[in-house]
Amino acid sequence: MIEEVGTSPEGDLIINVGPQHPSTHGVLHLVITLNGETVKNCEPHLGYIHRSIEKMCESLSYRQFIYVTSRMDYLSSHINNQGCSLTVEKALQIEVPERGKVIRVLMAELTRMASHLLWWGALGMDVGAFTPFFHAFREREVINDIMEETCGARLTMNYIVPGGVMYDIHPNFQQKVKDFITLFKSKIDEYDTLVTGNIIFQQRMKGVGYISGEDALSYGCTGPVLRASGVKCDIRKIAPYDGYEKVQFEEIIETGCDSYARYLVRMKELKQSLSIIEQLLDNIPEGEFQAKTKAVLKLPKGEFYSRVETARGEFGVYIISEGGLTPYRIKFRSPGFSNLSALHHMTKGSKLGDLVATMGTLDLVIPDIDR
Amino acid sequence: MFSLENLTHIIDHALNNTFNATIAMLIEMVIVGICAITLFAVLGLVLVFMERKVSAYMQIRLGPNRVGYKGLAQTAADTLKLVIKEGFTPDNADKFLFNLAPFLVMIIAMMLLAPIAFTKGLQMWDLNIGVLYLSAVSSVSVIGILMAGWASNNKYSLIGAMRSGAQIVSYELSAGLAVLTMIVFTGSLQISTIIASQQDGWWIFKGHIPAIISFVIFIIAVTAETNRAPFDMAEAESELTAGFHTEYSGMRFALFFLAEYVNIFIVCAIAATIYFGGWMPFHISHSIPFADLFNKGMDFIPGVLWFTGKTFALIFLIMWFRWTFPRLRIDQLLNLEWKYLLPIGMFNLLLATAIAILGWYF
Amino acid sequence: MNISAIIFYLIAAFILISGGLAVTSRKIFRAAIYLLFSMIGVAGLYFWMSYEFIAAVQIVVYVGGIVVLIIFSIFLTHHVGSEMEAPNRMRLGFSFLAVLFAFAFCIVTILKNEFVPGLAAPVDLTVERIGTQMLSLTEHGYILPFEVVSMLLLAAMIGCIVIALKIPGATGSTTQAQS
Amino acid sequence: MFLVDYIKTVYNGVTSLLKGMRMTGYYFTHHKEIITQQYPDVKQVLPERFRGEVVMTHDEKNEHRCTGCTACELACPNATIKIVTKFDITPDGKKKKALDTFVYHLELCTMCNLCIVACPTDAIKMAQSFEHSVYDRSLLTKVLNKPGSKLMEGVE
Repeated sequence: MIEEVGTSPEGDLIINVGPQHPSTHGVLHLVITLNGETVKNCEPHLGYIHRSIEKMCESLSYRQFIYVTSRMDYLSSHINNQGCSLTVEKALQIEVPERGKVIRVLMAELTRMASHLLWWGALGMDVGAFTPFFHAFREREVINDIMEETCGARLTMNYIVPGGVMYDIHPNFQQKVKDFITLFKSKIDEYDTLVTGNIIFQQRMKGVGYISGEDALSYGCTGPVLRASGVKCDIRKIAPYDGYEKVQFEEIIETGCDSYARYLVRMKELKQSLSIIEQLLDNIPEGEFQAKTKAVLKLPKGEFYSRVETARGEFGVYIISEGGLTPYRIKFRSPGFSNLSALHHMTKGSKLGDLVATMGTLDLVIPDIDR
Repeated sequence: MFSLENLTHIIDHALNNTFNATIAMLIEMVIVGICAITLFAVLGLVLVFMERKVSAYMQIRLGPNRVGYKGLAQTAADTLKLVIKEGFTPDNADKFLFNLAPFLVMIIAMMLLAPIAFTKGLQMWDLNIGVLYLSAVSSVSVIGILMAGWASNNKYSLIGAMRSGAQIVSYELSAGLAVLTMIVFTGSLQISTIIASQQDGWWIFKGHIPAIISFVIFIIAVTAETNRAPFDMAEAESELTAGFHTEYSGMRFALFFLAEYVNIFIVCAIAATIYFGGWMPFHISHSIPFADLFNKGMDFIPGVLWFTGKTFALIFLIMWFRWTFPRLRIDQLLNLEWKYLLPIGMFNLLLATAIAILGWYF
Repeated sequence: MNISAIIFYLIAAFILISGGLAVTSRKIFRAAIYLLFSMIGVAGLYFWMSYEFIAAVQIVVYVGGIVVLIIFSIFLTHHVGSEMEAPNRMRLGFSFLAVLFAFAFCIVTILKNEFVPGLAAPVDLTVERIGTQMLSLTEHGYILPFEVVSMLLLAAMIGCIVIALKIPGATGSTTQAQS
Repeated sequence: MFLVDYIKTVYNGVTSLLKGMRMTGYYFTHHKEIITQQYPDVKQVLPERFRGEVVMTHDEKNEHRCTGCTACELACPNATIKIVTKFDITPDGKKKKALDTFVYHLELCTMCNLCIVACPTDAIKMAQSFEHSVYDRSLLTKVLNKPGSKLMEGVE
């Protein structure tokens, strides 16, 4: 219907951005009202890749449903798995061995780095620079190779299981990560030369997609989006899990509230993740990597919730159990959905190019929004 | 110095002796037309391949290396694919204008090839207003884009066309001013005279400060005029999918694509002609000792090589821009023109005039 | 009839046909494009007569300037593909009369004028000569009209700036004030 | 001052752009940094943990280790594995459940590794093959136990 109307009653152009559009990073559909180049309204329409993952999980056992969550936010699949495993462990009161915890944190931080690198490249594409994408993939590929060697897959690893991790780390893991750290440190300045310092990029980012801290809170934004508006919200700090309380890292807070602040938060988080990895890499404790668990997991009757910090923000897993083999109901709180809901607030009155840039800094992963 | 003038004269005489004057002229026109079309196609193929290789190396990739020797036949294969692909016309499109637009763009690109001097004597049309002709005809190419954007009956195309209209019309001013600055030095609009005036050194060296400023402005303005990144607002792919040629496919898309590259070649050829002496070898002023010896030595390299070398170096520069910079926003783009390039260009024109009057150039 | 005349008539026919299409086309964007062709034809005529400078000016001003302006205003006011309504009879009749009158006027002027033959070679119109003539104070100099036209353009530019200027504090129609 | 600021903006902008160009220029001239993998020509060696498809290990006597316990079938979230069992007669005359066919639907498999973890006898493992494309979808349904294979001695 909208396609037929074409113009709003006020004579503004109504344009369907997506579901097939280069800058929506997937099958997101935005209906935008344009007055000249100015975006008057922007309305996201979801549902193009809804796979009813939550419903699917209700028919899967507590070991099985975890692998499905890798397919939600596929860029931080480890962290999703970690969130689910944490909930199951919380319900069954399983204590994960120290080695398992450290491996989990290492993997989660590597995933976060990979995710931020992909975001950085994709943001470059959004603002019209093609080269950063390949430069980001050069480093990301190294992370993926490390993942492949230890976990067996590059993107949807299903490595973290209730009780710990599926295997022990590969013997080469530590050396490879060390090589990666050296490589990354030599390349991170290039990112600043190529993109951050670039005057065109700064002009495209500064003052664009403004959202104040209160607004961001009221929209339920989390992660780098909220931190860029000056609100502390890192789950790794406020409710540490898997031993995050033992590592030294900074929670990055920026007060710019605009796209540039969000950009800076992620770029600084890359360095923080690197420092976490450096702290843990040589101190992986000996011992078991997985707690002894029963072959068949049965959660006690009740409601369980736990949350983790993914690369995009707070990811919550809420399980209602009736005591059976499968969960009665599962609800995922995905960061992308809430962050997307703030999009129309951020882009009202901005230019069409700003809409794309803002969407880029929100770091949307559509399967995460549209489960 | 080796010259192609004799060759063209021989052909001219032979034709005039065989046929009467009118038919000889018509035959010459046909020959020139065929040459222009061939040049158009060859330039398109070469430049597309060059772009792909340049982008690949800047993006730490290998680029096309499968079709033909080191991938040289890649663009030919792509063109073949585009030729045999179905040309698709959307519903409710203005079919006449939709089909006309790519040809208009192509014809204009070919017309612009006319006054380019490839080497001494190898020039299709050495008209006495050469530079003015170039800027006049290139101002028509915006119509092709507007036509394509309007006739597609697609809102992305329409926005793209609007953007490119605003952009090309504004940046034409700066490009024109930059050229004008150099015309103050050369004192002529004719391409051959402009080149001849650089016998004792290229204008970029002889004209020093104003010439360099004008060159920078010219390169920025023509990058915008040819719709290249970082000014590719008309086809900003992350915003408008493909802008004005969203609905084009097959051969008609290929024409837009080739015309874009030929336009790049033309603007770079103009820059090479005005600032770097076209086919003129690197000469130095006679006041410097051993200058004659040096100039003679430089003359051994044929003019075609000098011309293509300079032009392709400038094309490389424009490609370098594209694969390094992010895209500007439309209002920043217009700000850059009206707040920076145009005032600087005008000031520069005054400076150049003053220098020309005082004779402070070499 | 020699080949030169044939080419002349071809260009003239092109101008007339596209001009006729420009006024009869029901689609406004097409009308603008036909007008463009007509203008290009005129420029072609100048080129054929070896008055390159005037031809180039014709293209710069009429094709690159005025037609683009017309197309822009069409973009801002019309929808794609919509046709204009047919003009009413009354208006058609008056237009026809006006055209007839203008045509008769031209014909009479052309027939009355005694064309001086023998000016076969075109005048060598170099840019330098045009430039000096334009700004010379001598008998056939054009300095006065040139300056008057410049003043007119200056006034127009100031007017544009005043219209486009955002008055601080004034609300309402502040959009689209840039560019 | 206005003019100084203006010139400063222009200068800073231009230097930032030139820095970026220097970097891409560096990569343009240094071809050693190229990361392109020329896939069909140069095949990558995949790590042994890489999950390409599920295969069943057979030794040289054409014996496998699968008892047909269906633990993998139960562990699989997508019904990728279907095990058909039969009853063998043991030498002492008893009936014993054994594997008849191990059907594996590659087109349904998500390589989650849960079946491998679940297997009590290490009968199946992940192979490193990844070039699975075929012209017919039915070719993706595989039988993992080789024809005529039987259970290895001593595996319960």
